[in-house]
Amino acid sequence: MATSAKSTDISKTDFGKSPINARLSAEQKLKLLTDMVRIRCFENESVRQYSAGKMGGFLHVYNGQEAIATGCASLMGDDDHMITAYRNHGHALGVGMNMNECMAELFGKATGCSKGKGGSMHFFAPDKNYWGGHGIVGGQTPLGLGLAYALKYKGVKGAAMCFMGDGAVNQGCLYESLNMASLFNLPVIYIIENNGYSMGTSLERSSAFKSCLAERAAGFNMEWAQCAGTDIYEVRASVQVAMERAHNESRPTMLEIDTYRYYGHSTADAKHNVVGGYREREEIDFYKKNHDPINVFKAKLIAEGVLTEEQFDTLEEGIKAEAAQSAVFADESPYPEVSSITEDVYYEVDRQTEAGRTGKHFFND
Amino acid sequence: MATSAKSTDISKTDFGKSPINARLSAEQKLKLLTDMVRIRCFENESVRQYSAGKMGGFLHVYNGQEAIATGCASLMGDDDHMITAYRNHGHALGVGMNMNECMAELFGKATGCSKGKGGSMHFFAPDKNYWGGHGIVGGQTPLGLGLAYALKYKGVKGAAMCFMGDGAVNQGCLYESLNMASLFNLPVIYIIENNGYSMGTSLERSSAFKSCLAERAAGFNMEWAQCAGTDIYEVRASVQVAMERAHNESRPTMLEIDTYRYYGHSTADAKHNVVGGYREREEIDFYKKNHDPINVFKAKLIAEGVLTEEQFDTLEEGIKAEAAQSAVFADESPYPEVSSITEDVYYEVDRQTEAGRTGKHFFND
Amino acid sequence: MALIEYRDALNQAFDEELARDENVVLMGEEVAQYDGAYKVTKGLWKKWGDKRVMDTPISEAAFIGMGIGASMLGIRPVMELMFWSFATVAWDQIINNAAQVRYMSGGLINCPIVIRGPANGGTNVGATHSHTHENFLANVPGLKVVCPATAYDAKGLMKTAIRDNDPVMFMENTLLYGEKWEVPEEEYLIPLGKADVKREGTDITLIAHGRAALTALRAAEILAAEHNISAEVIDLRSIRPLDEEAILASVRKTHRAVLIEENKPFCGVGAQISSILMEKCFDDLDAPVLRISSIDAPAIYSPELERKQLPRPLDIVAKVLSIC
Amino acid sequence: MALIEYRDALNQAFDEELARDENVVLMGEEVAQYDGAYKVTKGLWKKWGDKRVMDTPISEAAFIGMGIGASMLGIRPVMELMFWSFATVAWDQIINNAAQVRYMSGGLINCPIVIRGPANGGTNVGATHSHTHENFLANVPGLKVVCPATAYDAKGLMKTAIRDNDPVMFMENTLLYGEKWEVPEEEYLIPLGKADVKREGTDITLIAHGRAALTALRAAEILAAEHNISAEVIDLRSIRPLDEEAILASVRKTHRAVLIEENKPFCGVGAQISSILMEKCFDDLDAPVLRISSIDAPAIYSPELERKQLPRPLDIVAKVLSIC
Ligand SMILES: Cc1ncc(C[n+]2csc(CCOP(=O)(O)OP(=O)(O)O)c2C)c(N)n1
Ligand SMILES: Cc1ncc(C[n+]2csc(CCOP(=O)(O)OP(=O)(O)O)c2C)c(N)n1
Ligand SMILES: [Mg+2]
Ligand SMILES: [Mg+2]
Repeated sequence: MATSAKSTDISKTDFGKSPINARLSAEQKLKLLTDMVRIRCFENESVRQYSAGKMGGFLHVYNGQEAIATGCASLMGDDDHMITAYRNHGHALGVGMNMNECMAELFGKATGCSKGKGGSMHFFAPDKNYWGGHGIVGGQTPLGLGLAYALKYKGVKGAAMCFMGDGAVNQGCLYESLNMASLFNLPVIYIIENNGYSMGTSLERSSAFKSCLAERAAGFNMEWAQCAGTDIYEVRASVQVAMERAHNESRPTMLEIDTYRYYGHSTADAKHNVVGGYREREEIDFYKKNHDPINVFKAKLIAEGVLTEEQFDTLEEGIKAEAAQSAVFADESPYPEVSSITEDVYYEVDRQTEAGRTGKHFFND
Repeated sequence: MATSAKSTDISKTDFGKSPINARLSAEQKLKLLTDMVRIRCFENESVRQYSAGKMGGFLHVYNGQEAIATGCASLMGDDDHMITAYRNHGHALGVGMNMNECMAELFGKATGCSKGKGGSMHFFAPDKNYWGGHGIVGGQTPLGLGLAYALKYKGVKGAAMCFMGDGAVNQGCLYESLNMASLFNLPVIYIIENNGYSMGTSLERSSAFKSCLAERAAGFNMEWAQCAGTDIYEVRASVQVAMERAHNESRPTMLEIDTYRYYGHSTADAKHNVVGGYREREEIDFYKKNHDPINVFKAKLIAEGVLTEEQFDTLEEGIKAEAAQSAVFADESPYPEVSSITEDVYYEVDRQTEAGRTGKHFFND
Repeated sequence: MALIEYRDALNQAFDEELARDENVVLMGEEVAQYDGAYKVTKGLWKKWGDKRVMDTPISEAAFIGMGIGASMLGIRPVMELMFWSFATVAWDQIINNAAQVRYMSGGLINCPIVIRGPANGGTNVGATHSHTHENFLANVPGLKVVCPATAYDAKGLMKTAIRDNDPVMFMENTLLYGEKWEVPEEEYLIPLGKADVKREGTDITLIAHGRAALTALRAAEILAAEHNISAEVIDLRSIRPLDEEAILASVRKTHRAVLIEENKPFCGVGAQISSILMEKCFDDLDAPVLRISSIDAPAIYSPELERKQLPRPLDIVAKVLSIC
Repeated sequence: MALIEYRDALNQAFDEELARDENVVLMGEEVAQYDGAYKVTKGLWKKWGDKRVMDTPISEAAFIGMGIGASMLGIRPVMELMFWSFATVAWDQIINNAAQVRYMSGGLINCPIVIRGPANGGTNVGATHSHTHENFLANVPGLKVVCPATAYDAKGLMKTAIRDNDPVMFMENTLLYGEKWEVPEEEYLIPLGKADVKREGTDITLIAHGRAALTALRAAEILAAEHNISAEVIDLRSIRPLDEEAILASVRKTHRAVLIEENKPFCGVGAQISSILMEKCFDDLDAPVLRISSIDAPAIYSPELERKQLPRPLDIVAKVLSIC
């Protein structure tokens, strides 16, 4: 991939002037920055803890993509919902989940958001309109459609944002979903977080497309757009268009947001930054230097007079401490009981309703 | 559906002048007509036999769509292949399967092309480059890709034509296949036989699209086109473009051919031509009157001086007799032996190879 | 009691539940305007309209997934698969989303969905259209699986399934849709996890589900009339949860059992029941528990042969005689 | 004999078969340039190039289907599923195309494909990534299912699977990829359908497959050392075809059996073996055949607990002691 030709290039447009951004208070702007930094620090801490052997399975971190989850979450009203794939820590923190429950989940502890049952790929917070966290590539795209369907069915003015990666666009159920979204006028927003790679495969090696992936939606008579994911103002302005379309016209949108991941696909990916790997170190450095969503927004806020370097340092220190503290919390939390293995399988059994007490539900003996 | 606005309207272009048609001998033209009539008569005979209780399961007939299978089959060279869905009798006869083996298959007889194991939806003739006959909607689309892949792998200059209905375009694996076809430069031709309905659902109620269904391929950077399926000259001219693209550039095409089915979805469909059903009788009559591929081509050949009414009648009589005779053949053929139920499951068992004789393959006792 | 068709019993269940709960919605291919491919939803679109009874494109993965997503937000979708065979294209949504989302979220999310449709061979529609997935689906913790054999059971179980807060896989049978049974006028529910002793007996227990339960009943009649053998017939009705108590009680009484199903044999439901009897009735058994399932090959099309591929009453009689 | 990793044994099998037959091709996500997510195909793209070793998009349904279609024309594709768990999105292609096309065509079409990848829990990747489908797939006539437990078996069975003219579902295990076993330098093949008596014994038969066979071996050691019980360990290796003779011969000798698998219990492989023993060894058994499988719930993430969800040597020992 040419490191210069991508639409992540800082845009000429000043999206800070878009109505949705222009009306932000200084406090709200700082909240956006804070949220991005919280994601960054949480992920850094989780990588540290992973290396220390504190968790199992996979760890897919969000570093570099923070403007997307944060920008999208910041637009959510009471009836707007979110669902995403396994690279989901940013979205979880974005909607307001706390670091303790997230870190504890990574540790597989009973205090985790999913009681240690889901792990890194499966954070959920239905009370915050956040529906996970899904490990099967593309598998969440029909679920997002279902959220939108339910909103419309109930007659509320809401939208369902459904995220996926650039590799996920090659799962067929996405196209079935696009057709139904368009045909049934459902208020779903499909957001492709295009970070240029699905594991070790570059966009060009996995997908055939015209101008971009989102344009595939055009064939389903659906509105689509592409924007850059560096500047959170741009993310918010672009997503807001889709939000209004969902709220006011109950029509779907497909939006592609160009971004970049600094780490490997997961902590197991040793080929992402080595000679002979699938991308050059210079490419990573280029993005960190020119497209870091936190640096870019920080600079904007300093230019806007909303923030000083010193304030930022203080802010960051506090968040680092919060992240470190979440690891302590996770470490000190208990593991789930062995008996919990067969809990949360059936609603009726968990509640010991009549239905839950009738017949045999488990078959180990 | 408006009965006048469809692209099945007889075209202004005279496709008889297209090089691929202009070079046809009188004999070859009569062969095209004969092949269409053979399909029509075979289907009429099979409906009759179905009503007489001679077969089980479903029967999906091809009446009204004959120009497509016939036109496509007529373009096939030694290295071109064909695969389709369950409405497959036309394609089977088109590639040269005989009526006896087809009718016997409908009767579930041992002399059927699939030994009575496949039934109406599953005709096959690998020796004629014909790969069926598939009952799961859309399930054949990755197989078609695989045929094209194999042709390219072997380095032969061939194409794989893969047919589907207008309802099948909403199965996700099609889009996965489009992406791979385009990405890997595979010589596959996806042909949508758009007869306006999937069972009782009109095109408009099942699909969201821009100008047509085939345009969805554009998003995968694939060439696409739409044409009418009334005039076999037009079908041949349109498919030939895709054939050449496959042969010369190893590039895929998606082609939508508008057509119409006269009968119901299957013989069990009682709602296709009744008041309160899903389409008006007038609509069916309109197509029969104005778009019948046999009548249209017959008229062309008469106008071209290649055929007379009398010759046509003789031709048709002969074919009707052939069809009637195939029913006699089928009727008189034996059922498969009960022991055959467990044959044709495993290659190695059937051949009693070392592998086929090692371990237990069947578990009834 | 009225004598009504299996399909109409289901239709009544839908109608009553649509009336009872505004969150119930029926979806699937041809279920609305076409009244259903097998007319199971006849008249419901006319009565309840587009919002409650909805046609979908031929996109099983996406519409089943849509139903699952909607159920997470409190809708109670009753999704038709025109054939359960077509679940193969929606397999991921069923196995990974419907079955696992409650668990992976530590119990935060429920999935009160019913997925239903016919699941049977015997109609000469070929191998791809004749799958019986109940053993596969009941293997998956998180799913419930129901296979009613009569109109009465179909209605009572369907109403319970719709009210259940877990995902219920409901397997009907095209060969039974047109058969009639007595069904009460007044409302009733049948719990999931309760087998039905469809015939009492003392010499041997025949255990079956779905249409095979009716085949077993016919075999029991022959056994009584011609062989003086009193067979008890247990219709499991629900595969998961399973009424293990009923199975054990009967076999502890008769000391013999034959297990009948229309599934393929390898790892079929009969295998599971046999292994339960092995473990829990070892000392009660006077003879080995035997199994009958469909002949172990893809479903053959040929009508003449497919009839023989599925278990027939005389196949059961022969097995019973071999151990009685 | 060289001591090599399970993954390298597979790698050798691919390399040798790529050399032997120009129609063999490896495909899947990240198998080529990335050397495979688990490095099973390491170096093969470099050696054999784009044509023989090919990366695919994340489109399991279409690429498995493409492999099936290609196999119909004589290509011999060896398709990697990065996890067998992802077969759920390709289920229709496997069940309806690979398994049925030979039958529905009356034997005109063959499908010499191998579908392979890891199929196991125990790596803390959660419920959606820990499926073991061998019981589902072996239920389907037309498919063959293989689950090797050692590097030696993996190599010998893979070479045979690639040469087999039927579709073979080949299930590996991420927990074993890095384990080492002795593997001969010279070429060898292991037939499908032959179990391996991995330890001889006289008091009880432990029957298992995949990684559970190794767990059974460890249990057998404990039983010998601490309880003076001589356990015979049968590793099925191939689930379909199944080496029924080996099972029966052993149980007729020991008169007792415990069946171990990492699958979920309901209709698992153990259920099938138990029902076979019920039917064919009823009079040989001195105690009920017992089963152990993973704890009947979706795979839990928590590393601490998942370790306990899968069968452990002491679980087997306890079961054995209950009947010995
Ligand atoms: C159906 C399925 N196939 C394969 C995988 C393995 N896998 C997990 S993530 C991934 C790459 C996805 O890339 P992308 O969609 O671009 O998301 P990103 O990781 O860049 O956020 C793959 C192949 C899976 N989880 N599910
Ligand atoms: C996956 C799947 N879903 C549903 C069906 C049932 N079904 C068979 S044909 C059909 C309609 C297909 O219509 P279309 O693709 O337009 O083809 P046509 O019948 O018009 O030739 C349906 C819903 C099926 N066979 N497979
Ligand atoms: Mg990506
Ligand atoms: Mg159609």
